[in-house]
Amino acid sequence: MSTVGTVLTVESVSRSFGGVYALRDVSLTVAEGETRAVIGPNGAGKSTLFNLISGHLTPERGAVRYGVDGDRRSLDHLAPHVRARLGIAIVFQGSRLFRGMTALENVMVGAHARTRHGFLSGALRLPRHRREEAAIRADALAALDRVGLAGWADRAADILPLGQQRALQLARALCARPRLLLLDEPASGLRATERETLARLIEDLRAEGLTMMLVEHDMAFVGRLADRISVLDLGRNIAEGTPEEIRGDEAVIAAYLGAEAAG
Amino acid sequence: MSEPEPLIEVTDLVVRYGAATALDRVGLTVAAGELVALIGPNGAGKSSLVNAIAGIVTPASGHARLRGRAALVPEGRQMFGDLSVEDNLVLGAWRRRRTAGARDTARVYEVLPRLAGLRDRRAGTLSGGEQQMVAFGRALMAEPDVIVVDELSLGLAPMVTADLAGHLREINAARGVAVLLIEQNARLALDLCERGYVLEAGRIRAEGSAAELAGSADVAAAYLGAGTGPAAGTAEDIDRSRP
Amino acid sequence: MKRSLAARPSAGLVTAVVVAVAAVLAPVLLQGSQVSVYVLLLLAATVVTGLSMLMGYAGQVSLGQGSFYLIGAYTAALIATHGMPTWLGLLAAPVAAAGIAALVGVPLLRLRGHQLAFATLAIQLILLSLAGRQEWAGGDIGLQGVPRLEIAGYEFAGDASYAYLALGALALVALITRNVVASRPGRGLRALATSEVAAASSGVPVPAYKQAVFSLSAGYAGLAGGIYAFYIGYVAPGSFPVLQSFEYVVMVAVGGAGTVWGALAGATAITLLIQLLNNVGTMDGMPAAAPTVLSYAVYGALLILSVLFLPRGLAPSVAAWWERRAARRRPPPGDSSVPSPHDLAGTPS
Amino acid sequence: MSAFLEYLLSGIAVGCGFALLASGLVVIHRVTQVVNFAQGMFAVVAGLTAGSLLSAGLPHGVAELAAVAVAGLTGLLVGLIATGRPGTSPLSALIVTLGLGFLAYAIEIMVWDDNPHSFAGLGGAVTIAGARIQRQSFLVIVVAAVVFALLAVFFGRTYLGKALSACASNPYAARAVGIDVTRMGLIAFALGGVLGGAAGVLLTPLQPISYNSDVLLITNGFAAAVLGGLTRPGVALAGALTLGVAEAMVAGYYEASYQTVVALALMLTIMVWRASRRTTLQEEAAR
Amino acid sequence: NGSSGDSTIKIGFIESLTGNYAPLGGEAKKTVDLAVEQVNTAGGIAGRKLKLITLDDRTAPDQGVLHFNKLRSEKVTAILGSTFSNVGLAVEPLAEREKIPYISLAPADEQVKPVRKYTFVVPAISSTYAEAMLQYFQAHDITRIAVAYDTKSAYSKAGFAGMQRLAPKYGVQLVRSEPYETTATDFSPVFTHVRGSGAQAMVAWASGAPGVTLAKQFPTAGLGIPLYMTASQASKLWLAPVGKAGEGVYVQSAIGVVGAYLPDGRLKQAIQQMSQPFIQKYGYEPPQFAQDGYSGVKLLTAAIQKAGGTDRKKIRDALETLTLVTPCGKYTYSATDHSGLRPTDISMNRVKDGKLVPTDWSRTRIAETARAAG
Ligand SMILES: Nc1ncnc2c1ncn2[C@@H]1O[C@H](COP(=O)(O)OP(=O)(O)OP(=O)(O)O)[C@@H](O)[C@H]1O
Ligand SMILES: Nc1ncnc2c1ncn2[C@@H]1O[C@H](COP(=O)(O)OP(=O)(O)OP(=O)(O)O)[C@@H](O)[C@H]1O
Ligand SMILES: [Mg+2]
Ligand SMILES: [Mg+2]
Repeated sequence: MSTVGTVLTVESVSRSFGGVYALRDVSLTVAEGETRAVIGPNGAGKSTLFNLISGHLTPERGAVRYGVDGDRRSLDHLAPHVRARLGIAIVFQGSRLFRGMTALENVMVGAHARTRHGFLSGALRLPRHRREEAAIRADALAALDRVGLAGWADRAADILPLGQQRALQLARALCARPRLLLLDEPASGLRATERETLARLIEDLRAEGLTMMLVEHDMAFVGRLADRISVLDLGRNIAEGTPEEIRGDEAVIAAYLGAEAAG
Repeated sequence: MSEPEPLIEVTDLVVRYGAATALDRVGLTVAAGELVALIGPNGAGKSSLVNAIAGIVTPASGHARLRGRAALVPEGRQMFGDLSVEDNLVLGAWRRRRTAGARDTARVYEVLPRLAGLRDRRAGTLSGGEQQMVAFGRALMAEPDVIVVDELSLGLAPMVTADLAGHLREINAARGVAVLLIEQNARLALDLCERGYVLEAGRIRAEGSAAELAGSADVAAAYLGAGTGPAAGTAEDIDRSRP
Repeated sequence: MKRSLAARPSAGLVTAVVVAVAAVLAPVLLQGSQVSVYVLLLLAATVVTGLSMLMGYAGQVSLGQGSFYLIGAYTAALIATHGMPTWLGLLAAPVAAAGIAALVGVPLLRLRGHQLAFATLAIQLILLSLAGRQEWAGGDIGLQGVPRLEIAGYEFAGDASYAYLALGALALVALITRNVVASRPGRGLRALATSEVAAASSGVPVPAYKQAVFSLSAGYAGLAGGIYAFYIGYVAPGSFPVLQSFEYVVMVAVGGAGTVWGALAGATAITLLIQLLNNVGTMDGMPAAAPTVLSYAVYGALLILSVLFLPRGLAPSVAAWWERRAARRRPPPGDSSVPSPHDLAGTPS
Repeated sequence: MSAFLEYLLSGIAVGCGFALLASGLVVIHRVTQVVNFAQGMFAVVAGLTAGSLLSAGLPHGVAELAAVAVAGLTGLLVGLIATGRPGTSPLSALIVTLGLGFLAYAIEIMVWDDNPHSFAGLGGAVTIAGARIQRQSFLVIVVAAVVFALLAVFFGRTYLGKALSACASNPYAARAVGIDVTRMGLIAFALGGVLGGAAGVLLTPLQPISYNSDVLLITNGFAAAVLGGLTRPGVALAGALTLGVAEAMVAGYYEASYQTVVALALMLTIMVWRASRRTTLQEEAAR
Repeated sequence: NGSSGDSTIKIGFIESLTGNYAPLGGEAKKTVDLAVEQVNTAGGIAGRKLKLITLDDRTAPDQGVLHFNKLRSEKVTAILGSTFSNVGLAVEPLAEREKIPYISLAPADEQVKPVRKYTFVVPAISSTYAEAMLQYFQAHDITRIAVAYDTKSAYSKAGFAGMQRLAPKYGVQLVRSEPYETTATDFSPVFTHVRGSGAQAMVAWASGAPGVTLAKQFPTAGLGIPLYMTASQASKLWLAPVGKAGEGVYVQSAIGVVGAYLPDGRLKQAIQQMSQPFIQKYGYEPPQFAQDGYSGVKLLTAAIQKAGGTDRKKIRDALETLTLVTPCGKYTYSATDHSGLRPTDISMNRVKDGKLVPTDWSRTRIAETARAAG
């Protein structure tokens, strides 16, 4: 793992819904190549944080900065698809699949951010467009294979079982070849074996140098994969540290892991 | 007849989606007061089975019979997105709407205190875990004889999962409510339940007491996660995180 | 037939060839006014192809597609009646329609679902009202005496020549649609139809794509409108009633949204049905109310039956039927149960 | 000043007419997700029936109530055909209601004819602070107020109302908690029929009704209802009043021939403005 | 050319039988059928029977064009055209090009201004109605009027334009003009404007629903001035729905609508020839639009007779030099005038007990017209 620089800086962002703060003054910095877990009780603001980074919500206060290779910029006012082009990919909590499309097509959409051909070359079926299509298809098949869905490529996405839907979202995100991957409860709904495979995949990605943020309620999963953990509670960042540090943190135990456990 | 009739009785159930067979001659029973786990890999057909029991999916052949009042915690939470949390809960009592006090939600807020503060919020805007709590609370509102849970811990913080598991055990003990539990964390499921079924590729592959299943090498390897892997149950993680 | 499966041409290809040959021969084989019906059918199919793309792929409903037909027709008619070359009118028709769509699309496409449907309807109502009071556009009387289309010295005079022109336009539009839909942007469109959030996070520029497909479909309607103006020779607000826009949506639904074939099938079925009813109702010996009663009753009943019993539309239903038939002829496949999944997503090893 | 009041009152009256037309649309959509294009037809059927019953000698009141009942039954029938077959999607059902509208044309022409009909309502005018308003329009305002108050209570407060709303919100979940979604849909259609019928018998004395008046009626109702996404009665009422008052003000202070254009443009502006304040995320969460 | 050598004479009839104009077109169809039947039972024209080919334009111009093409390929001798002006306007240039006589049942001025060789209009055009009304005002010392007109109806707009143009000639001042749209459902703002305008009369150009709505709301507005409406309202289509509110309203009509008040003579005879069988068959008086259809067939048959065959050019020439008494009045087309009726062929009536009763002034005037017809 190389920590050359920071990829993402969240600078004291706040966001409320109808007067209730989902995030309040949260700051964190994610280093390049790091796997950062974000944990906290239900409704703590984890998904909201991811939405602020991916651009589906805008912060009321504060800023999100993002940059690789020294090219740091504020993400404020950038639309989600622009952020996707900058290398931010996300696996949403719950399934947000493209119904009416096959699994393979779903994953191919993931490549949108890094491919270029538009309506005109599509309408004219230019050779370079067809070449690009072939390449996207190959990449998508590879991504499906990587998450273990190779046999499901031609199935309609919306009737996949829950576990496969999660995996499919991951494949879609991987097909974008992201530089920052946001994973919102990627293991939810997965059985033991599948969880293990997912964990190995994430370890592989980390070894490849991918920067990741991970929300998960499975503490063993988090403990195994995260370099550092940020803990949110009631919209505030109440702790940050290595898994070991977090396990011992009084505030975290009280808010999330369980007061009994601390007792 | 000494043996009371089971609350859920599934016999030779076949469910097809077009050409694909999701369930192939499945049999399963849940008797009054029983705690039964249903485990199996992703895509095995568990949700299809549950939907057939709830009458949402029509079987191609065989039966899924229900006796008494059943409540379902459906997969994927299934909120009434533009209704308030309170209304979502209240609608859980639809089947017993003629009973006095059917719409009293206080008990649910006791079990799920987080929801109390959210009662007037539109359910569609809740966080994932909060929605799962609503789905669970909605099933409780039915005061069922049998509660069918399709994924208990989905998106829930460990403490909440533990609470809900405890609550299931409690209503089972106190009021004899039967439970059919599908749970990603098989260890949790087998800890909680007395009996279990293993469903694979649309067929029942194994059934028996929880202890038997947990003891079986096959099952343990496949669903419980060998040793200390990430597959291990959440309950233990809490233990392990104890200083 | 003892040929192998691989050598057998696909059903789609066979249909395409048959339909293409029939379409090309039609103007020659049809007589008199049947050719006029054919021209109007082709124009409707051109509009519906665009609408089908908009509805079936991009998930956006327009109840005002007639607006762009109107804009195309008026553009062509205005250019032609002001002494400018007619081919310029034909060229400008789709451009003007697409351009105006792009313009109104900026605010309108923030709306979704029923609101968008209503907004497009409202645009047509506003447009009709405004067109009716512009003296330069002929007011409610409209523009009479649109000259015939002339391209490179060739005058489109007879019905057959317009039939080929309309056929050419439809072929072009169908080809563009097929290509766009199968391309990278087409995939983006289909994605945003079900989840704009996920599509945007995959890098699909959602607003721009919606604009593009909205304009493209408007351009199709504009092209058809341009041909209409030259063919009929007269445009007036009364030529573009709101009900016509509804009819386009009905054509999409009956034919099957989101397929080029569906658009063709829907436009054909509805146009022919209406003409047929029209003829039956005014036959000798029918009571005075017959045209009205008969055409409404049969039209309504067939609409209901077709939607209830072919909910996915004519084209997909026929295709599915064909496939089932073909499947029965083929040897049964080895295993029809669910594929056994593996790894992350499957049974334990 | 009294001119202003006059325009305002007439706008409110027209708006309340739109609101009544919108109410049935909202009820049906709120429960079944179906945009019922036969809604205008309910008004036409009731208006024509009431006219016939009145000329057959039935007293006012009885004739109108009977006509509303007929419309309610019509609604039930439309619901049965449009949603009775399992697996009919809301879009398919929409086209079916459109088809039923055409079928109804044929029946209406056979039963009545293709001419416009009307009957006398409450004659005369009332004067409020110097502004005149027709009695019948006043009645429309009162009925609309009562209907919307009842709808608000029904959907917001009663258990049945909530169960009905749940059906469209998430049919799967509704079935899971034991609600008979199909039956609820039929109830909604019958209620929609009654509301459409009420609009019909109230508006026919003010404007003539013929078999194809439904297009204009549904367009106005749709325009009003769509502001609240076809699901929220309160917003639909607001939309209807906005439309009506805008039309009256344009007619009053500018000229009547621009009233539709201006009112529609205003409606579009409001809709776009409201839409731009919602994020895509919220839109999808609400689904 | 013209009809082929067989013994029938083919006449095309394009009419709006469905769509917005269906109630009007439907009435016209009844009398067209009646007239054709009468011609045929009387032995046809020089032994040749008329064969009517009826086509429904669905109140849409393009359907009109489509049907024109069909009729052309059927080689019809002449075409009777739609009540819907836009269909007429779409078809007329084609009829001109193909040299097929087109007898229009639509009243739009634009059809005959400028004159087209093959197009002849049956109903009095809007500006003729306007002029007739202004003459009435002049005779009754009404000098200040308020005019409401439908901006979406070509008929209304042309009528209003005619009124505006001709008013000075008759010493009438338009103190208030109130444009509205076909979809209007509430006219109180219009009435409010008129109330303050000092007008002595209110004129409403309307066709269809707004004509009824306006008249129904007029009495409650309490303006205290009379309401004048045009011939679009001269039928049960307006009288029935407007009911009691119509009492006392002034309504113009073609002369045939008030045939009962005419002295005996050729005109009255012509009217009775149509109205008696019509009432027998349908049970009500033939309305305005019905008269036009009947007169159209009569004009055409007379022209064919005069031309001595089915040569289209000769028929056209015959029409231009024809003088014929029909229920609508006496037609005299000329090379410069393809609209055969005059203001004197129009009656100003008042509604009494649900019936149109000519005003005294009109009674004298139409009696004169009838006498002039012989
Ligand atoms: N659109 C919204 N409108 C109103 N409240 C919202 C909205 N989105 C989120 N919230 C609220 O903000 C808080 C934070 O939500 P968020 O989804 O970020 O939680 P989370 O940490 O991801 O929880 P979970 O673990 O349950 O997924 C919650 O209380 C939620 O109800
Ligand atoms: N509506 C449907 N149409 C077609 N196939 C379906 C449908 N629903 C489920 N299936 C298929 O049926 C099989 C069983 O799915 P089911 O959802 O019951 O599995 P599951 O055991 O609940 O999986 P998971 O653990 O992921 O929730 C899968 O192969 C799935 O693709
Ligand atoms: Mg979350
Ligand atoms: Mg499942």
